[in-house]
Amino acid sequence: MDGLTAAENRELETRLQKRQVKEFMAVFGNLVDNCFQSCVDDFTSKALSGRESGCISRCVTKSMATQSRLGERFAELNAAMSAEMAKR
Amino acid sequence: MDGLTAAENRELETRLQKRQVKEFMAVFGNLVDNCFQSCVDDFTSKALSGRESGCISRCVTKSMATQSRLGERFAELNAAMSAEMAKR
Amino acid sequence: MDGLTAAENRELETRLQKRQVKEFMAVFGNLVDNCFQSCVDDFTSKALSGRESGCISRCVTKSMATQSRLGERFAELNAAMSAEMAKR
Amino acid sequence: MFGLGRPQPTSAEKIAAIENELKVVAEMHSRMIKVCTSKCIDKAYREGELNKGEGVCLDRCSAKFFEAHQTISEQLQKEGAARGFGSM
Amino acid sequence: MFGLGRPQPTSAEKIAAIENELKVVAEMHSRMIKVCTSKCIDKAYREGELNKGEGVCLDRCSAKFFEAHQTISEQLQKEGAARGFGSM
Amino acid sequence: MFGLGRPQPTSAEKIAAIENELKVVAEMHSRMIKVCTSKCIDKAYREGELNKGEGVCLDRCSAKFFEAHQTISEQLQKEGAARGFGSM
Repeated sequence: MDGLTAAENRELETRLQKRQVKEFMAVFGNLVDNCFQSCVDDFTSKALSGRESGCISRCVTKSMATQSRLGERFAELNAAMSAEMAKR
Repeated sequence: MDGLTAAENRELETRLQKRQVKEFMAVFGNLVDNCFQSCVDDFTSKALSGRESGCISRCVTKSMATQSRLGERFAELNAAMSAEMAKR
Repeated sequence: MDGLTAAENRELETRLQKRQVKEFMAVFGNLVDNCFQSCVDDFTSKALSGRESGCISRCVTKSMATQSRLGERFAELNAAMSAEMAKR
Repeated sequence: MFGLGRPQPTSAEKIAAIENELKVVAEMHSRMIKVCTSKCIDKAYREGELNKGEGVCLDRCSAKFFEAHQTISEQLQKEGAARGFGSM
Repeated sequence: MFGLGRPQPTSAEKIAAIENELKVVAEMHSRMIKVCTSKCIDKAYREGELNKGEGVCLDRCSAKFFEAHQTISEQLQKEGAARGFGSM
Repeated sequence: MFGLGRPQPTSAEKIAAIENELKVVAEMHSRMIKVCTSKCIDKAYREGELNKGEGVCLDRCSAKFFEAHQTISEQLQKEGAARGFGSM
Protein backbone atom coordinates (compact mmCIF):
# COMPACT_ATOMS: atom_id res chain seq x y z
CA MET A 1 0.00 0.00 0.00
CA ASP A 2 2.66 2.35 -1.20
CA GLY A 3 2.64 5.97 -0.22
CA LEU A 4 -0.63 6.08 1.68
CA THR A 5 -1.03 8.05 4.89
CA ALA A 6 -2.47 6.37 7.98
CA ALA A 7 -5.85 8.00 7.33
CA GLU A 8 -5.84 6.83 3.73
CA ASN A 9 -4.99 3.33 4.88
CA ARG A 10 -7.91 3.29 7.28
CA GLU A 11 -10.27 4.48 4.55
CA LEU A 12 -8.91 1.83 2.18
CA GLU A 13 -9.36 -0.88 4.78
CA THR A 14 -12.98 0.13 5.33
CA ARG A 15 -13.60 -0.09 1.59
CA LEU A 16 -11.97 -3.49 1.36
CA GLN A 17 -14.10 -4.81 4.20
CA LYS A 18 -17.21 -3.68 2.36
CA ARG A 19 -15.97 -5.33 -0.81
CA GLN A 20 -15.27 -8.55 1.03
CA VAL A 21 -18.78 -8.66 2.47
CA LYS A 22 -20.19 -7.93 -0.98
CA GLU A 23 -18.16 -10.68 -2.57
CA PHE A 24 -19.05 -13.21 0.08
CA MET A 25 -22.72 -12.43 -0.47
CA ALA A 26 -22.38 -12.81 -4.23
CA VAL A 27 -20.60 -16.16 -3.89
CA PHE A 28 -23.20 -17.36 -1.41
CA GLY A 29 -26.06 -16.20 -3.63
CA ASN A 30 -24.61 -17.91 -6.69
CA LEU A 31 -24.18 -21.10 -4.70
CA VAL A 32 -27.81 -21.07 -3.58
CA ASP A 33 -29.01 -20.40 -7.13
CA ASN A 34 -26.83 -23.06 -8.67
CA CYS A 35 -27.62 -25.80 -6.15
CA PHE A 36 -31.34 -25.02 -6.21
CA GLN A 37 -31.43 -24.96 -10.03
CA SER A 38 -29.52 -28.24 -10.27
CA CYS A 39 -31.28 -30.16 -7.49
CA VAL A 40 -34.91 -29.03 -7.26
CA ASP A 41 -37.33 -29.94 -10.00
CA ASP A 42 -40.34 -31.43 -8.34
CA PHE A 43 -43.10 -29.01 -7.39
CA THR A 44 -45.74 -31.51 -6.29
CA SER A 45 -44.94 -30.68 -2.66
CA LYS A 46 -43.78 -27.63 -0.77
CA ALA A 47 -41.09 -29.31 1.34
CA LEU A 48 -37.74 -30.44 -0.06
CA SER A 49 -37.74 -34.21 -0.66
CA GLY A 50 -34.98 -36.37 0.78
CA ARG A 51 -33.49 -36.70 -2.69
CA GLU A 52 -33.47 -32.92 -3.15
CA SER A 53 -31.98 -32.22 0.30
CA GLY A 54 -29.26 -34.79 -0.31
CA CYS A 55 -28.46 -33.33 -3.71
CA ILE A 56 -28.30 -29.80 -2.26
CA SER A 57 -26.03 -30.90 0.55
CA ARG A 58 -23.64 -32.63 -1.87
CA CYS A 59 -23.80 -29.61 -4.15
CA VAL A 60 -22.77 -27.29 -1.30
CA THR A 61 -19.89 -29.55 -0.28
CA LYS A 62 -18.69 -29.86 -3.85
CA SER A 63 -19.06 -26.13 -4.48
CA MET A 64 -16.89 -25.36 -1.47
CA ALA A 65 -14.29 -27.84 -2.65
CA THR A 66 -14.43 -26.24 -6.10
CA GLN A 67 -13.97 -22.76 -4.67
CA SER A 68 -11.12 -23.85 -2.49
CA ARG A 69 -9.34 -25.61 -5.36
CA LEU A 70 -9.85 -22.72 -7.75
CA GLY A 71 -8.74 -20.31 -5.03
CA GLU A 72 -5.40 -22.10 -4.78
CA ARG A 73 -4.94 -22.18 -8.56
CA PHE A 74 -5.90 -18.53 -8.83
CA ALA A 75 -3.31 -17.51 -6.25
CA GLU A 76 -0.60 -19.49 -8.04
CA LEU A 77 -1.50 -18.19 -11.48
CA ASN A 78 -1.77 -14.64 -10.21
CA ALA A 79 1.65 -14.85 -8.55
CA ALA A 80 3.16 -16.31 -11.73
CA MET A 81 1.61 -13.54 -13.81
CA SER A 82 2.84 -10.81 -11.47
CA ALA A 83 6.36 -12.27 -11.59
CA GLU A 84 6.12 -12.36 -15.40
CA MET A 85 4.99 -8.71 -15.51
CA ALA A 86 7.81 -7.63 -13.19
CA LYS A 87 10.38 -9.21 -15.54
CA ARG A 88 9.29 -7.18 -18.56
CA MET B 1 -34.23 0.86 13.90
CA ASP B 2 -32.94 0.37 17.39
CA GLY B 3 -30.61 2.87 18.94
CA LEU B 4 -30.12 5.18 15.97
CA THR B 5 -30.00 8.94 16.37
CA ALA B 6 -32.18 11.15 14.20
CA ALA B 7 -29.22 11.97 11.94
CA GLU B 8 -28.39 8.28 11.57
CA ASN B 9 -32.00 7.56 10.71
CA ARG B 10 -31.98 10.18 7.98
CA GLU B 11 -28.78 8.77 6.51
CA LEU B 12 -30.23 5.26 6.64
CA GLU B 13 -33.39 6.41 4.92
CA THR B 14 -31.38 8.02 2.12
CA ARG B 15 -29.49 4.78 1.61
CA LEU B 16 -32.68 2.75 1.55
CA GLN B 17 -34.17 5.04 -1.07
CA LYS B 18 -31.13 4.49 -3.25
CA ARG B 19 -31.37 0.75 -2.75
CA GLN B 20 -35.06 0.77 -3.65
CA VAL B 21 -34.38 2.64 -6.88
CA LYS B 22 -31.56 0.23 -7.69
CA GLU B 23 -33.75 -2.80 -7.03
CA PHE B 24 -36.60 -1.46 -9.08
CA MET B 25 -34.23 -0.89 -11.98
CA ALA B 26 -32.84 -4.41 -11.70
CA VAL B 27 -36.32 -5.96 -11.63
CA PHE B 28 -37.37 -3.83 -14.59
CA GLY B 29 -34.23 -4.72 -16.53
CA ASN B 30 -34.65 -8.44 -15.88
CA LEU B 31 -38.26 -8.21 -16.98
CA VAL B 32 -37.29 -6.54 -20.28
CA ASP B 33 -34.55 -9.12 -20.90
CA ASN B 34 -36.75 -12.07 -20.08
CA CYS B 35 -39.76 -10.96 -22.12
CA PHE B 36 -37.60 -9.97 -25.10
CA GLN B 37 -35.66 -13.26 -24.98
CA SER B 38 -38.86 -15.30 -24.75
CA CYS B 39 -40.96 -13.42 -27.28
CA VAL B 40 -38.72 -12.02 -30.03
CA ASP B 41 -37.10 -14.37 -32.49
CA ASP B 42 -37.80 -13.03 -35.91
CA PHE B 43 -35.28 -10.60 -37.33
CA THR B 44 -36.65 -10.27 -40.84
CA SER B 45 -38.12 -6.88 -39.91
CA LYS B 46 -37.15 -4.07 -37.56
CA ALA B 47 -40.56 -3.50 -36.01
CA LEU B 48 -42.14 -5.85 -33.49
CA SER B 49 -44.76 -8.06 -35.14
CA GLY B 50 -48.25 -8.31 -33.73
CA ARG B 51 -47.44 -11.76 -32.40
CA GLU B 52 -44.31 -10.46 -30.66
CA SER B 53 -46.06 -7.41 -29.16
CA GLY B 54 -48.85 -9.59 -27.87
CA CYS B 55 -46.41 -12.04 -26.35
CA ILE B 56 -44.45 -9.22 -24.68
CA SER B 57 -47.60 -7.69 -23.27
CA ARG B 58 -48.75 -11.03 -21.81
CA CYS B 59 -45.25 -11.63 -20.51
CA VAL B 60 -45.26 -8.29 -18.67
CA THR B 61 -48.68 -8.95 -17.15
CA LYS B 62 -47.69 -12.44 -16.08
CA SER B 63 -44.36 -11.24 -14.69
CA MET B 64 -46.10 -8.65 -12.55
CA ALA B 65 -48.53 -11.29 -11.29
CA THR B 66 -45.55 -13.55 -10.55
CA GLN B 67 -43.76 -10.83 -8.64
CA SER B 68 -46.81 -9.94 -6.68
CA ARG B 69 -47.54 -13.59 -5.76
CA LEU B 70 -43.91 -14.27 -4.83
CA GLY B 71 -43.83 -11.01 -2.86
CA GLU B 72 -46.72 -12.22 -0.70
CA ARG B 73 -45.14 -15.65 -0.17
CA PHE B 74 -41.79 -14.07 0.61
CA ALA B 75 -43.31 -11.83 3.27
CA GLU B 76 -45.10 -14.81 4.88
CA LEU B 77 -42.04 -17.06 4.81
CA ASN B 78 -39.82 -14.30 6.11
CA ALA B 79 -42.20 -13.58 8.98
CA ALA B 80 -42.39 -17.30 9.82
CA MET B 81 -38.62 -17.57 9.76
CA SER B 82 -38.15 -14.53 11.99
CA ALA B 83 -40.67 -15.97 14.47
CA GLU B 84 -38.78 -19.27 14.38
CA MET B 85 -35.46 -17.52 15.00
CA ALA B 86 -36.92 -15.53 17.93
CA LYS B 87 -38.06 -18.78 19.61
CA ARG B 88 -34.56 -20.28 19.69
CA MET C 1 -26.24 19.74 -16.82
CA ASP C 2 -28.88 22.29 -16.01
CA GLY C 3 -28.67 24.37 -12.89
CA LEU C 4 -25.65 22.76 -11.28
CA THR C 5 -22.99 24.78 -9.49
CA ALA C 6 -19.31 24.31 -10.35
CA ALA C 7 -18.80 22.15 -7.26
CA GLU C 8 -21.79 19.98 -8.17
CA ASN C 9 -20.46 19.61 -11.68
CA ARG C 10 -17.10 18.42 -10.39
CA GLU C 11 -18.79 15.90 -8.12
CA LEU C 12 -20.95 14.70 -10.99
CA GLU C 13 -17.93 14.30 -13.23
CA THR C 14 -16.15 12.21 -10.60
CA ARG C 15 -19.19 9.94 -10.36
CA LEU C 16 -19.41 9.58 -14.11
CA GLN C 17 -15.75 8.61 -14.35
CA LYS C 18 -16.35 5.88 -11.79
CA ARG C 19 -19.37 4.69 -13.70
CA GLN C 20 -17.42 4.60 -16.96
CA VAL C 21 -14.68 2.49 -15.40
CA LYS C 22 -17.31 0.18 -13.93
CA GLU C 23 -19.06 -0.20 -17.26
CA PHE C 24 -15.87 -0.84 -19.14
CA MET C 25 -14.98 -3.56 -16.65
CA ALA C 26 -18.41 -5.17 -17.00
CA VAL C 27 -18.21 -5.16 -20.80
CA PHE C 28 -14.71 -6.58 -20.69
CA GLY C 29 -15.72 -9.27 -18.19
CA ASN C 30 -18.74 -10.30 -20.27
CA LEU C 31 -16.55 -10.50 -23.34
CA VAL C 32 -14.05 -12.80 -21.59
CA ASP C 33 -16.85 -15.02 -20.28
CA ASN C 34 -18.63 -15.23 -23.60
CA CYS C 35 -15.55 -15.94 -25.69
CA PHE C 36 -14.22 -18.49 -23.20
CA GLN C 37 -17.60 -20.23 -22.95
CA SER C 38 -17.97 -20.36 -26.72
CA CYS C 39 -14.42 -21.33 -27.66
CA VAL C 40 -12.93 -23.51 -24.92
CA ASP C 41 -14.22 -27.01 -24.43
CA ASP C 42 -11.22 -29.26 -24.32
CA PHE C 43 -9.70 -29.86 -20.90
CA THR C 44 -7.16 -32.52 -21.84
CA SER C 45 -4.41 -29.92 -21.66
CA LYS C 46 -3.77 -26.78 -19.63
CA ALA C 47 -2.68 -24.53 -22.49
CA LEU C 48 -5.07 -23.08 -25.05
CA SER C 49 -4.91 -25.04 -28.31
CA GLY C 50 -4.35 -23.27 -31.61
CA ARG C 51 -8.00 -23.82 -32.49
CA GLU C 52 -9.12 -22.31 -29.19
CA SER C 53 -6.79 -19.30 -29.44
CA GLY C 54 -7.96 -18.63 -32.97
CA CYS C 55 -11.59 -18.87 -31.95
CA ILE C 56 -11.03 -16.51 -29.00
CA SER C 57 -9.25 -14.00 -31.19
CA ARG C 58 -12.06 -14.02 -33.77
CA CYS C 59 -14.60 -13.82 -30.96
CA VAL C 60 -12.90 -10.70 -29.56
CA THR C 61 -12.77 -9.03 -32.96
CA LYS C 62 -16.39 -9.85 -33.67
CA SER C 63 -17.50 -8.73 -30.22
CA MET C 64 -15.83 -5.36 -30.72
CA ALA C 65 -17.49 -5.01 -34.11
CA THR C 66 -20.81 -5.94 -32.49
CA GLN C 67 -20.38 -3.38 -29.75
CA SER C 68 -19.40 -0.69 -32.16
CA ARG C 69 -22.36 -1.40 -34.46
CA LEU C 70 -24.82 -1.57 -31.57
CA GLY C 71 -23.30 1.61 -30.12
CA GLU C 72 -24.13 3.48 -33.32
CA ARG C 73 -27.66 2.09 -33.46
CA PHE C 74 -28.18 2.87 -29.78
CA ALA C 75 -27.14 6.49 -30.26
CA GLU C 76 -29.49 6.88 -33.24
CA LEU C 77 -32.42 5.23 -31.51
CA ASN C 78 -31.84 7.19 -28.34
CA ALA C 79 -31.71 10.48 -30.26
CA ALA C 80 -34.91 9.55 -32.12
CA MET C 81 -36.64 8.66 -28.87
CA SER C 82 -35.57 11.89 -27.19
CA ALA C 83 -36.86 13.90 -30.16
CA GLU C 84 -40.14 11.96 -29.93
CA MET C 85 -40.43 12.67 -26.21
CA ALA C 86 -39.74 16.38 -26.72
CA LYS C 87 -42.63 16.60 -29.24
CA ARG C 88 -45.23 15.31 -26.76
CA MET D 1 -41.08 8.28 -3.56
CA PHE D 2 -40.25 9.54 -0.10
CA GLY D 3 -39.34 13.19 -0.62
CA LEU D 4 -42.90 14.47 -0.97
CA GLY D 5 -43.38 17.83 0.60
CA ARG D 6 -39.70 18.69 0.77
CA PRO D 7 -39.10 22.24 -0.47
CA GLN D 8 -36.34 21.71 -3.03
CA PRO D 9 -33.72 19.13 -3.97
CA THR D 10 -30.32 19.27 -2.30
CA SER D 11 -27.06 19.09 -4.25
CA ALA D 12 -26.76 15.39 -3.54
CA GLU D 13 -30.29 14.77 -4.77
CA LYS D 14 -29.78 16.71 -7.99
CA ILE D 15 -26.56 14.84 -8.74
CA ALA D 16 -28.15 11.51 -7.88
CA ALA D 17 -31.04 12.22 -10.25
CA ILE D 18 -28.75 12.96 -13.20
CA GLU D 19 -26.52 10.02 -12.35
CA ASN D 20 -29.54 7.79 -12.23
CA GLU D 21 -30.85 8.84 -15.60
CA LEU D 22 -27.48 8.10 -17.18
CA LYS D 23 -27.37 4.77 -15.38
CA VAL D 24 -30.74 3.76 -16.82
CA VAL D 25 -29.48 4.49 -20.32
CA ALA D 26 -26.14 2.74 -19.76
CA GLU D 27 -27.85 -0.33 -18.37
CA MET D 28 -30.25 -0.50 -21.28
CA HIS D 29 -27.28 -0.29 -23.61
CA SER D 30 -25.42 -3.13 -21.95
CA ARG D 31 -28.54 -5.32 -21.81
CA MET D 32 -29.07 -4.67 -25.52
CA ILE D 33 -25.53 -5.81 -26.27
CA LYS D 34 -26.07 -9.01 -24.33
CA VAL D 35 -29.45 -9.93 -25.71
CA CYS D 36 -28.75 -9.00 -29.35
CA THR D 37 -25.40 -10.81 -29.29
CA SER D 38 -27.18 -13.94 -28.11
CA LYS D 39 -29.89 -13.56 -30.79
CA CYS D 40 -27.70 -12.64 -33.78
CA ILE D 41 -24.13 -13.86 -33.41
CA ASP D 42 -23.18 -17.42 -34.31
CA LYS D 43 -21.26 -18.91 -31.40
CA ALA D 44 -18.89 -20.87 -33.63
CA TYR D 45 -16.77 -17.78 -34.40
CA ARG D 46 -15.50 -19.13 -37.70
CA GLU D 47 -14.74 -15.57 -38.83
CA GLY D 48 -13.77 -12.37 -37.00
CA GLU D 49 -15.84 -9.95 -39.07
CA LEU D 50 -19.55 -9.49 -38.73
CA ASN D 51 -21.06 -11.08 -41.79
CA LYS D 52 -23.88 -9.30 -43.57
CA GLY D 53 -26.62 -11.38 -41.99
CA GLU D 54 -25.30 -10.74 -38.49
CA GLY D 55 -25.00 -6.99 -39.09
CA VAL D 56 -28.56 -6.69 -40.38
CA CYS D 57 -29.81 -8.86 -37.53
CA LEU D 58 -28.09 -6.56 -34.98
CA ASP D 59 -29.69 -3.48 -36.56
CA ARG D 60 -33.15 -5.01 -36.41
CA CYS D 61 -32.61 -6.50 -32.97
CA SER D 62 -31.60 -3.11 -31.55
CA ALA D 63 -34.67 -1.44 -33.05
CA LYS D 64 -36.94 -4.16 -31.67
CA PHE D 65 -35.23 -3.98 -28.28
CA PHE D 66 -35.85 -0.23 -28.07
CA GLU D 67 -39.45 -0.68 -29.08
CA ALA D 68 -39.92 -3.45 -26.52
CA HIS D 69 -38.25 -1.36 -23.84
CA GLN D 70 -40.60 1.52 -24.48
CA THR D 71 -43.81 -0.48 -24.68
CA ILE D 72 -42.88 -2.35 -21.51
CA SER D 73 -42.20 0.94 -19.67
CA GLU D 74 -45.56 2.25 -20.73
CA GLN D 75 -47.41 -0.92 -19.79
CA LEU D 76 -45.74 -1.02 -16.40
CA GLN D 77 -46.68 2.59 -15.76
CA LYS D 78 -50.30 1.85 -16.59
CA GLU D 79 -50.64 -1.48 -14.80
CA GLY D 80 -48.28 -0.48 -12.01
CA ALA D 81 -50.28 2.67 -11.34
CA ALA D 82 -53.45 0.56 -11.23
CA ARG D 83 -51.85 -1.78 -8.69
CA GLY D 84 -50.23 1.00 -6.72
CA PHE D 85 -46.65 0.29 -7.78
CA GLY D 86 -44.13 3.10 -8.15
CA SER D 87 -44.10 4.59 -11.65
CA MET D 88 -41.06 4.67 -13.87
CA MET E 1 -15.51 -10.09 11.26
CA PHE E 2 -12.86 -7.40 11.73
CA GLY E 3 -14.14 -5.19 14.52
CA LEU E 4 -12.92 -7.45 17.34
CA GLY E 5 -11.73 -5.52 20.33
CA ARG E 6 -13.08 -2.19 19.16
CA PRO E 7 -15.09 -0.51 21.91
CA GLN E 8 -18.35 0.21 20.06
CA PRO E 9 -19.65 0.63 16.53
CA THR E 10 -19.57 4.05 14.91
CA SER E 11 -22.57 5.60 13.21
CA ALA E 12 -21.34 4.47 9.81
CA GLU E 13 -20.91 0.92 11.05
CA LYS E 14 -24.35 0.75 12.60
CA ILE E 15 -25.97 2.05 9.42
CA ALA E 16 -23.92 -0.31 7.26
CA ALA E 17 -24.98 -3.28 9.39
CA ILE E 18 -28.69 -2.52 9.01
CA GLU E 19 -28.27 -1.73 5.33
CA ASN E 20 -26.51 -5.00 4.84
CA GLU E 21 -29.16 -7.06 6.55
CA LEU E 22 -31.81 -5.53 4.31
CA LYS E 23 -29.64 -6.12 1.29
CA VAL E 24 -29.35 -9.82 2.10
CA VAL E 25 -33.13 -10.10 2.28
CA ALA E 26 -33.65 -8.07 -0.90
CA GLU E 27 -31.14 -10.13 -2.81
CA MET E 28 -32.71 -13.36 -1.67
CA HIS E 29 -36.07 -12.02 -2.84
CA SER E 30 -34.79 -11.13 -6.28
CA ARG E 31 -32.99 -14.46 -6.67
CA MET E 32 -36.19 -16.25 -5.71
CA ILE E 33 -38.12 -14.36 -8.40
CA LYS E 34 -35.55 -15.34 -11.01
CA VAL E 35 -35.25 -18.99 -10.12
CA CYS E 36 -38.95 -19.66 -9.48
CA THR E 37 -39.92 -17.86 -12.71
CA SER E 38 -37.55 -20.12 -14.62
CA LYS E 39 -38.91 -23.23 -12.86
CA CYS E 40 -42.64 -22.48 -13.00
CA ILE E 41 -43.56 -20.10 -15.81
CA ASP E 42 -44.07 -21.37 -19.33
CA LYS E 43 -41.96 -19.26 -21.69
CA ALA E 44 -44.56 -19.31 -24.47
CA TYR E 45 -46.70 -16.64 -22.77
CA ARG E 46 -49.91 -17.74 -24.43
CA GLU E 47 -51.89 -16.05 -21.65
CA GLY E 48 -51.26 -13.06 -19.41
CA GLU E 49 -52.72 -14.47 -16.22
CA LEU E 50 -50.99 -16.98 -14.02
CA ASN E 51 -52.81 -20.25 -14.54
CA LYS E 52 -53.58 -22.42 -11.55
CA GLY E 53 -50.64 -24.75 -12.09
CA GLU E 54 -48.18 -21.87 -12.32
CA GLY E 55 -49.55 -20.23 -9.17
CA VAL E 56 -49.31 -23.41 -7.13
CA CYS E 57 -45.84 -24.07 -8.52
CA LEU E 58 -44.71 -20.57 -7.45
CA ASP E 59 -46.04 -21.13 -3.92
CA ARG E 60 -44.20 -24.42 -3.58
CA CYS E 61 -41.07 -23.14 -5.28
CA SER E 62 -40.84 -20.21 -2.88
CA ALA E 63 -41.24 -22.49 0.14
CA LYS E 64 -38.56 -24.85 -1.20
CA PHE E 65 -36.28 -21.92 -2.00
CA PHE E 66 -36.55 -20.62 1.56
CA GLU E 67 -35.88 -24.06 2.96
CA ALA E 68 -32.87 -24.52 0.68
CA HIS E 69 -31.57 -21.08 1.58
CA GLN E 70 -31.73 -21.89 5.26
CA THR E 71 -30.20 -25.35 5.09
CA ILE E 72 -27.40 -24.05 2.86
CA SER E 73 -26.66 -21.22 5.31
CA GLU E 74 -26.47 -23.72 8.15
CA GLN E 75 -24.28 -26.15 6.23
CA LEU E 76 -21.92 -23.36 5.21
CA GLN E 77 -21.64 -22.19 8.78
CA LYS E 78 -20.77 -25.69 9.94
CA GLU E 79 -18.41 -26.65 7.13
CA GLY E 80 -17.08 -23.11 6.74
CA ALA E 81 -16.26 -22.94 10.46
CA ALA E 82 -14.48 -26.29 10.15
CA ARG E 83 -12.42 -24.95 7.25
CA GLY E 84 -11.87 -21.56 8.84
CA PHE E 85 -14.12 -19.57 6.49
CA GLY E 86 -16.01 -16.53 7.75
CA SER E 87 -19.42 -17.42 9.14
CA MET E 88 -22.68 -16.08 7.78
CA MET F 1 -8.94 9.02 -18.92
CA PHE F 2 -9.94 12.50 -17.79
CA GLY F 3 -7.28 13.52 -15.28
CA LEU F 4 -4.63 14.46 -17.86
CA GLY F 5 -2.60 17.44 -16.82
CA ARG F 6 -3.59 17.34 -13.18
CA PRO F 7 -0.54 17.74 -10.93
CA GLN F 8 -0.93 14.75 -8.59
CA PRO F 9 -3.59 12.35 -7.42
CA THR F 10 -5.69 13.23 -4.39
CA SER F 11 -6.27 10.84 -1.50
CA ALA F 12 -9.58 9.74 -2.93
CA GLU F 13 -8.00 9.05 -6.32
CA LYS F 14 -5.17 7.00 -4.85
CA ILE F 15 -7.58 4.91 -2.81
CA ALA F 16 -9.91 4.46 -5.77
CA ALA F 17 -7.00 3.26 -7.94
CA ILE F 18 -5.96 0.56 -5.44
CA GLU F 19 -9.56 -0.42 -4.83
CA ASN F 20 -10.09 -0.75 -8.53
CA GLU F 21 -7.11 -2.96 -9.09
CA LEU F 22 -8.30 -5.32 -6.37
CA LYS F 23 -11.77 -5.26 -7.84
CA VAL F 24 -10.47 -6.33 -11.24
CA VAL F 25 -8.72 -9.30 -9.64
CA ALA F 26 -11.72 -10.23 -7.49
CA GLU F 27 -14.06 -10.07 -10.44
CA MET F 28 -11.79 -12.23 -12.54
CA HIS F 29 -11.72 -14.75 -9.70
CA SER F 30 -15.47 -14.92 -9.40
CA ARG F 31 -15.94 -15.20 -13.16
CA MET F 32 -13.43 -18.05 -13.21
CA ILE F 33 -15.40 -19.88 -10.52
CA LYS F 34 -18.59 -19.51 -12.51
CA VAL F 35 -17.24 -20.53 -15.89
CA CYS F 36 -15.04 -23.40 -14.69
CA THR F 37 -17.84 -24.79 -12.51
CA SER F 38 -20.09 -24.85 -15.57
CA LYS F 39 -17.38 -26.50 -17.69
CA CYS F 40 -16.12 -29.11 -15.20
CA ILE F 41 -18.71 -30.00 -12.58
CA ASP F 42 -21.41 -32.56 -13.29
CA LYS F 43 -24.77 -31.03 -12.36
CA ALA F 44 -26.17 -34.32 -11.04
CA TYR F 45 -24.29 -34.00 -7.73
CA ARG F 46 -24.26 -37.72 -7.06
CA GLU F 47 -21.27 -37.23 -4.74
CA GLY F 48 -20.08 -34.40 -2.52
CA GLU F 49 -16.36 -34.71 -3.19
CA LEU F 50 -14.64 -33.53 -6.32
CA ASN F 51 -13.75 -36.64 -8.25
CA LYS F 52 -10.35 -36.86 -9.89
CA GLY F 53 -11.60 -35.90 -13.34
CA GLU F 54 -13.35 -32.81 -12.02
CA GLY F 55 -10.29 -31.71 -10.05
CA VAL F 56 -7.97 -32.02 -13.02
CA CYS F 57 -10.51 -30.27 -15.24
CA LEU F 58 -10.68 -27.34 -12.77
CA ASP F 59 -6.88 -27.03 -12.75
CA ARG F 60 -6.71 -26.93 -16.52
CA CYS F 61 -9.76 -24.71 -16.87
CA SER F 62 -8.24 -22.14 -14.49
CA ALA F 63 -4.95 -22.12 -16.43
CA LYS F 64 -6.81 -21.71 -19.73
CA PHE F 65 -9.02 -19.00 -18.25
CA PHE F 66 -5.98 -17.02 -17.14
CA GLU F 67 -4.35 -17.41 -20.52
CA ALA F 68 -7.53 -16.35 -22.30
CA HIS F 69 -7.92 -13.37 -19.97
CA GLN F 70 -4.42 -12.20 -20.75
CA THR F 71 -4.54 -12.66 -24.50
CA ILE F 72 -7.92 -10.93 -24.64
CA SER F 73 -6.55 -7.98 -22.63
CA GLU F 74 -3.65 -7.66 -25.02
CA GLN F 75 -5.80 -7.94 -28.12
CA LEU F 76 -8.21 -5.32 -26.80
CA GLN F 77 -5.34 -2.98 -26.08
CA LYS F 78 -4.02 -3.35 -29.61
CA GLU F 79 -7.33 -3.23 -31.47
CA GLY F 80 -8.87 -0.80 -29.02
CA ALA F 81 -5.94 1.58 -29.42
CA ALA F 82 -6.32 1.32 -33.19
CA ARG F 83 -10.02 2.20 -32.90
CA GLY F 84 -9.47 4.85 -30.26
CA PHE F 85 -10.99 2.92 -27.34
CA GLY F 86 -9.66 3.39 -23.81
CA SER F 87 -6.84 0.98 -22.99
CA MET F 88 -6.95 -1.53 -20.18
